[in-house]
Amino acid sequence: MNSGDTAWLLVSTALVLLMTPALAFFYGGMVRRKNILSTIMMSFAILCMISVLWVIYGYSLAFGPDVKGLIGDFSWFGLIGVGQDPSSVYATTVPHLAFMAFQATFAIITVALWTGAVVERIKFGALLAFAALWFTLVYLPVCHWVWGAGGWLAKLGALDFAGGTVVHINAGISALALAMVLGPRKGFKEGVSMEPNNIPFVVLGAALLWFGWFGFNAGSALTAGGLASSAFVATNTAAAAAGFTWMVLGWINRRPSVLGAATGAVVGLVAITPAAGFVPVWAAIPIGAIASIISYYVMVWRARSNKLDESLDVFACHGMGGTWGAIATGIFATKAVNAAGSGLLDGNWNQILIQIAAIAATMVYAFVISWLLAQALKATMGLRVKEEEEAVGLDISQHGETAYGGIS
Amino acid sequence: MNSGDTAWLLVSTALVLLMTPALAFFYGGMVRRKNILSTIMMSFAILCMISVLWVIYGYSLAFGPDVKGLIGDFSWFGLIGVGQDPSSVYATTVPHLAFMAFQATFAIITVALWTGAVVERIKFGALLAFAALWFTLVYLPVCHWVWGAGGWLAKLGALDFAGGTVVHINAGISALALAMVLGPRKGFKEGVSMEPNNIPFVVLGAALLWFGWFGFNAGSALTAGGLASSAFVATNTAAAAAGFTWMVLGWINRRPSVLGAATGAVVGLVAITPAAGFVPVWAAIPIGAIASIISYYVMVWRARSNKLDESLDVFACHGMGGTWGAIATGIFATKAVNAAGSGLLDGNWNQILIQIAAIAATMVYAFVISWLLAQALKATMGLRVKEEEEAVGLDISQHGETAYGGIS
Amino acid sequence: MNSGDTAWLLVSTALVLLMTPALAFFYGGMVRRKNILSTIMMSFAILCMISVLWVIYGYSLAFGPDVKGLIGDFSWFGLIGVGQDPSSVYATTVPHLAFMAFQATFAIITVALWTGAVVERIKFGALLAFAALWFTLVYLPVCHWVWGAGGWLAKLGALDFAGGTVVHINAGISALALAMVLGPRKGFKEGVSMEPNNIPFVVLGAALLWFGWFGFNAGSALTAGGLASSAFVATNTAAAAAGFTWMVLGWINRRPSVLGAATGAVVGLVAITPAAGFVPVWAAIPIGAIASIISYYVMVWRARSNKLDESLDVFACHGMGGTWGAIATGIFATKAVNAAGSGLLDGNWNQILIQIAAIAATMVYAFVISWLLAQALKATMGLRVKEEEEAVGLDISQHGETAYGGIS
Amino acid sequence: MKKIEAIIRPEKLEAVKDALEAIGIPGMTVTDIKGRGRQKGIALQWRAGEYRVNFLPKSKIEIVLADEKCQTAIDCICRAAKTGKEGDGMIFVLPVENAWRVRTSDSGEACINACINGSK
Amino acid sequence: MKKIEAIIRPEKLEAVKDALEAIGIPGMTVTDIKGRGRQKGIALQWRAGEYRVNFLPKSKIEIVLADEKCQTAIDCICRAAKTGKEGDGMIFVLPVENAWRVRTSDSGEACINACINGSK
Amino acid sequence: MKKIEAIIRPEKLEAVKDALEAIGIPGMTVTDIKGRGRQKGIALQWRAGEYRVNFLPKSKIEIVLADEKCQTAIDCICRAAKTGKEGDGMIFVLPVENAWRVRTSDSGEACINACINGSK
Ligand SMILES: Nc1ncnc2c1ncn2[C@@H]1O[C@H](COP(=O)(O)OP(=O)(O)O)[C@@H](O)[C@H]1O
Ligand SMILES: Nc1ncnc2c1ncn2[C@@H]1O[C@H](COP(=O)(O)OP(=O)(O)O)[C@@H](O)[C@H]1O
Ligand SMILES: Nc1ncnc2c1ncn2[C@@H]1O[C@H](COP(=O)(O)OP(=O)(O)O)[C@@H](O)[C@H]1O
Repeated sequence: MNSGDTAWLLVSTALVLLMTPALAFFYGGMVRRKNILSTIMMSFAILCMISVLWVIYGYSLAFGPDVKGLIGDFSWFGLIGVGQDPSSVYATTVPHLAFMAFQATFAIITVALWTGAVVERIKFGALLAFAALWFTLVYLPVCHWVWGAGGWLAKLGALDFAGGTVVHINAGISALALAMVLGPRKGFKEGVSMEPNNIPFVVLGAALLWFGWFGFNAGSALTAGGLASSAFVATNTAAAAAGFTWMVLGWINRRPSVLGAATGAVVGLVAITPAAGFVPVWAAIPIGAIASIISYYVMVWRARSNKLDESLDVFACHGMGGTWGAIATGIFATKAVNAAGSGLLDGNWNQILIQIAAIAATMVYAFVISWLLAQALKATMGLRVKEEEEAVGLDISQHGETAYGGIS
Repeated sequence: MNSGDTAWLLVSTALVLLMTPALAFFYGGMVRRKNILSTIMMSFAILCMISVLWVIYGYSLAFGPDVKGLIGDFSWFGLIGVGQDPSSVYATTVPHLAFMAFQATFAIITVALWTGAVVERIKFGALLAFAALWFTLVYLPVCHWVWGAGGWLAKLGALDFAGGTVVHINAGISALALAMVLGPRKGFKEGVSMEPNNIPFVVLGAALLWFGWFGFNAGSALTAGGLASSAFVATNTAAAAAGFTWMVLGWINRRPSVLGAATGAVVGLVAITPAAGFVPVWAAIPIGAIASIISYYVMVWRARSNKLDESLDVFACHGMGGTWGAIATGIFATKAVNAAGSGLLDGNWNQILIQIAAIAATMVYAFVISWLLAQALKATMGLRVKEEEEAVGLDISQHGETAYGGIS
Repeated sequence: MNSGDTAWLLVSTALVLLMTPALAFFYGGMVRRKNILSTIMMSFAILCMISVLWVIYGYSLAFGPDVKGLIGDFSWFGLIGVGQDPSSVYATTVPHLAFMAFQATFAIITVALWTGAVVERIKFGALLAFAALWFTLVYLPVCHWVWGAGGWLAKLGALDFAGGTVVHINAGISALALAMVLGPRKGFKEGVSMEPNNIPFVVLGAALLWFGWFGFNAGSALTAGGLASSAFVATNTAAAAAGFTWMVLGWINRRPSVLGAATGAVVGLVAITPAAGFVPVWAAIPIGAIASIISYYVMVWRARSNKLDESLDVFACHGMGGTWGAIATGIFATKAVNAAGSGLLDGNWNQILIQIAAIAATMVYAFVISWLLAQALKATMGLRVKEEEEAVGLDISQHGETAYGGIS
Repeated sequence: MKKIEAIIRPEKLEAVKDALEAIGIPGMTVTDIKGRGRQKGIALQWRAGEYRVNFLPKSKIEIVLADEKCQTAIDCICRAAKTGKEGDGMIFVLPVENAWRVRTSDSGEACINACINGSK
Repeated sequence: MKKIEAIIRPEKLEAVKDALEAIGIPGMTVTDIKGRGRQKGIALQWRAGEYRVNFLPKSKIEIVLADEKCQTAIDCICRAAKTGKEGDGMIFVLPVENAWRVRTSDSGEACINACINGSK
Repeated sequence: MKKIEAIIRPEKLEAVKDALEAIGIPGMTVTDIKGRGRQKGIALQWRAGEYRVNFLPKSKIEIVLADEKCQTAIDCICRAAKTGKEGDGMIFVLPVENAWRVRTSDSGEACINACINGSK
């Protein structure tokens, strides 16, 4: 056991955990004022719920002994056997519990990510039900496929350093499915202003996400050394390149907007996620910049639709950013950085095909299951709040609160 | 000296330090708008003041060579002899200065905790005077009893991993005494709305508290290894379980509120504090859940009183949460987790009695001294602002500022 | 390579990186509401831009092989040769990339610091142009002089632990030059209220700066051991002493203001920056307290001018705080803390003269080049927004956004 | 000229604006206000239990218009803002003596009409 | 019908509300405003030194009520809002031509009274 | 007595305040409002692309003053608030029946004048 590695992994875990409240502010600032608390609450409640479900059965299903490459078994139910000594399989220089905790934070934020698609209209109870089911039926299997010992995508050779498929594509495509079933907000594309209520909060969220993402990506090295440092630098560089690129895109079209720069930075962080520990640092510049270009235009295209109200563009940001990142990993990965993976840069064409296979498998699986789950909930408990409740705002109707109290 | 342990302890210290500003936002969001700055300022000024007092004489009295089990002496006044080499008594793998700094942050936040009881009406000068006196006469002795080498509660065998008695019970019970002497806010229970002015700030504070609490609890292992990892996981799990439980309690009664979930998470963190490094991870679920139930109903009960305006319920949250946590440590502690302590789970009934003794000693001592100090200040400099000042708000009357400036 | 040191340096890098968004809130809260986003955007866009420029050519020019003591060469352009192994010159126990990343965060925040002087009236395009030029022509050389292997100020024996000259004096004096060329805001000293729009954001920024500054100063030890611990404690103590002193100064004159306490804490952090790893812990108290007194009265003096609108007093806070800190390093440095430097305390009068030489060199160089750059941009692209744009606010005119949307 | 002051539910503002625009009344001023009436306030969630808020958020719409347009506008607002539950709001009509357009310094009814027509 | 517009200190709002309610006037609309008058503004603390704020926060209460209730209400507000120091505020009375209740489409004085009585 | 309600651009508020003060009218009440008129709203930047905002922020100034001062004040506001571009705003004049000063319980025109003179 190595105390430096353990220190780094514990810190990384705390950093990634902070990302879920950060996301709450990132999303919360972008909705209308009457829905800010409800938007924040989605992430906060998921943070609470998934933390508990993860230690009860989530870790076991995702990382426990493999069942046909598809899922873990229940051997580690309630963390039986997951203790202070290192695991023999995962992160062998740190306590098994530290690795378990690190992975918990990934599960939490992935579930919180897609809430951006359903803000301002989903029933809170339905949200929690969907979250618990989606976590169990979508997140845990996909996580096992890619990162679990024996997972079929891992065996295929798919490279995903910190969660391009498991986290971002998974959440992005599910967001799309859920938004399609849920339907658009009232007044969407009918002249009602969907004004972001607090852009400073969006920046605060983006800044804390950026900060936490060092744990996400550099922490995924699982040791405190050269690989973590390389992933760290790639992460920062991609975020910066993407933030700057998005700002320029906005400028070309009209103005360099703060909302755009913050969004761009997050998209860059998404795109570098699968690649961070595989690619040379300079590659982070094109990875970030291209991610912004792709997500920007996908967002413009999505916004043209009068029906698809994927409100905070989780698909454009995370789905597309993650897809580009996964492909870019296939392009820029090199053994010079990490012996575990080589891509086109090392002349290995094959890797790109494997990456595409992993993307496709994740997309199809996540979309189909999410769509079925959403339909099932719609048919049973119902997904949407009542029309008056939506009009009054979810803060009051779902939570009995208003964000800012008091005469003046 | 171990660089990994040192890295972890320095990071933990930074994390715990951040908790005091986090508390400023947690509390600041819950008061009326005219008092937000004054509430924030209480924590901020205490952070400044106690930081300095701690290095001058606080550390010496709390951790310096023991005097009859009651208090340290002045040998380490001005940190004489507290240097870059490890102490031979405390945290022997890290620089003595690092341990000293880590402990400083505990003193700071404990003093800031009880300010929640006196917001919106205390005179700023009186607050600082009380803080300095309370720190010296209550915090330092109790800290020495429990954590100082030779402290009588330590010798008795009381288990307090990261501050159930020293921090939470201590602050919670003192809050009660101080609120009783100070009296309720004007308009309390007379129909004046005590509207929380900024619930997003409450969540921001709770999130940063949660984040910082990893340093508080897992840092208290003082090394970066299995024990820290176990405490880390217990901390997160208890926070999550408690946040979720509180949300459900609110839901049963009316609505799942954001304010409730944030409060619950903090209560869970409080309860796991004394237990974090002694109990198995699964025990964090009942510890957190039961903490929320206890604090919730104590808060409901307190709120029925027309006279006891312990405004932000420091007693219900920290006093009761800490008490339950200290007892739970006696129940769930096991040598399987930490050789230093075993409780009912290991068949050791005795530990619960020791825990109760420590709780009782802390409660009685802290309550009596706080009550006397408050009375003394009331009689001399006066504790409350003038009636008009309270009506205008403490931001303007005490600090000459308003939180949000400008015509729109 | 040491994993504990690496963990600490990576964490420190993340902490320092967070300081730039923290600064965005610190500054953003102090301007009028119509300019909050534009103020935040300055820091955020600089964070993106400098992150990329640093990896492309900045690190090479600042730390690459020395050219006559004045600047690095282009050997490390695009980080060629800067890899996962430690450098043989800098921070030899951690990956070279980690040291590079740590230094990146210093460059970023230094460029962001002087934006406080030009808020509420500078054209966004001009700001970015000035930032890129200033980074290249001022920051990189001065950084090389003091910290680069072979830099002439380093060879002279100037002590600057974490950036008194490189960061604070450099930014502070440049702020002055830029503000002089740019001219005051419309309505300055003509009765228009320059009301801070959000003091809680100022406190949030100050708190996150304080938190991040542990990485800044204690991280500059480049190892996780006694020196880092000593610098850590000195940092916290100076911040606290300065925050408290400023609060008292305000109180003597009228009221203990929150804005004052937050400003004081930052000034204390500035002053301890060059000294943190050279001076004994107790010295942090006078260093912090005197820093507040100096900056306070310089600010009062500056505010008397009807023409010099150095809006957020970067010169008074960082320029003067840094100058005092650099001199204090010459006074209080002692080999008992760090073998690398001794000052008056060790009987070495000479060190103060060296410190003054370094201060003077930095001030003259930074002022002259900044002034010339500003004049050049003024003559070509123009520095200021149009008068109507300034009246409407930069949020709308430069970025097409308003901070808080929605009919409440 | 008259001034209509309508206190409505905030969530009905967009609907009222659209309804007025449809009948050729585009000019209006909106204020966030808090009100009490039949509806006395609501209970909001505190950490545990509830607290009462005495004033509820409403939107006030002010429209200055020619006498003859007044009744149409009132009917229009009533229709668009109604939910049938307590708290729907009130409409008041006040006399206005004169009006000026700052940009042109025009005054009188013409200046109000100009606005309405000009917007077509 | 008349409309009373009272500009008062924000910290007196609860007292005024209670006083009005006690004399049977529950309906009112409150706006956060900023004002200047005899009291010209205040100096607030800047980081070092002070800055002047030209407008002070006040609350505006608007009440529409029957002519005969008007004087009682004014006296009541004056009493409840007074501190005797500069900045206590002003009360203005404006004529109102008519009133409608959105929920019921009632109009006239009846609609105002209904509110007052209904609330008992 | 009359009440002037002027809707102006927020960035012109300081100028209007100074201009009014210069002609001896220091008392006023300011409200942050949102308005629509000729100027229909603006497009603001969304993450990619834009969204429309239907109401623009404006400032409403309310001044109660003696009949004879009214025209001077209106001219003064028009001058100070004008930019010549759409969205400059409107001024409305309403009749006021009476005024009270809370602090002194004075009423009538004297009470308004007192304010103006007292401020000299
Ligand atoms: N007499 C009044 N004077 C001024 N405003 C009033 C008066 N009565 C009601 N209002 C305003 O109208 C709003 C709605 O009134 P309320 O009586 O709740 O509506 P409803 O008649 O539909 O139940 C109140 O919140 C208040 O702002
Ligand atoms: N002539 C006026 N027109 C409109 N509002 C006024 C006028 N005079 C005063 N006010 C309002 O009344 C408030 C209190 O006025 P002020 O003169 O300060 O009170 P006092 O008479 O008690 O000193 C002001 O802040 C302003 O909002
Ligand atoms: N008929 C009206 N009733 C009430 N307020 C109005 C009316 N017309 C305009 N306004 C207010 O005046 C503001 C400026 O009006 P606008 O027509 O845009 O000005 P301009 O005539 O200079 O173009 C609007 O935002 C609105 O607040």
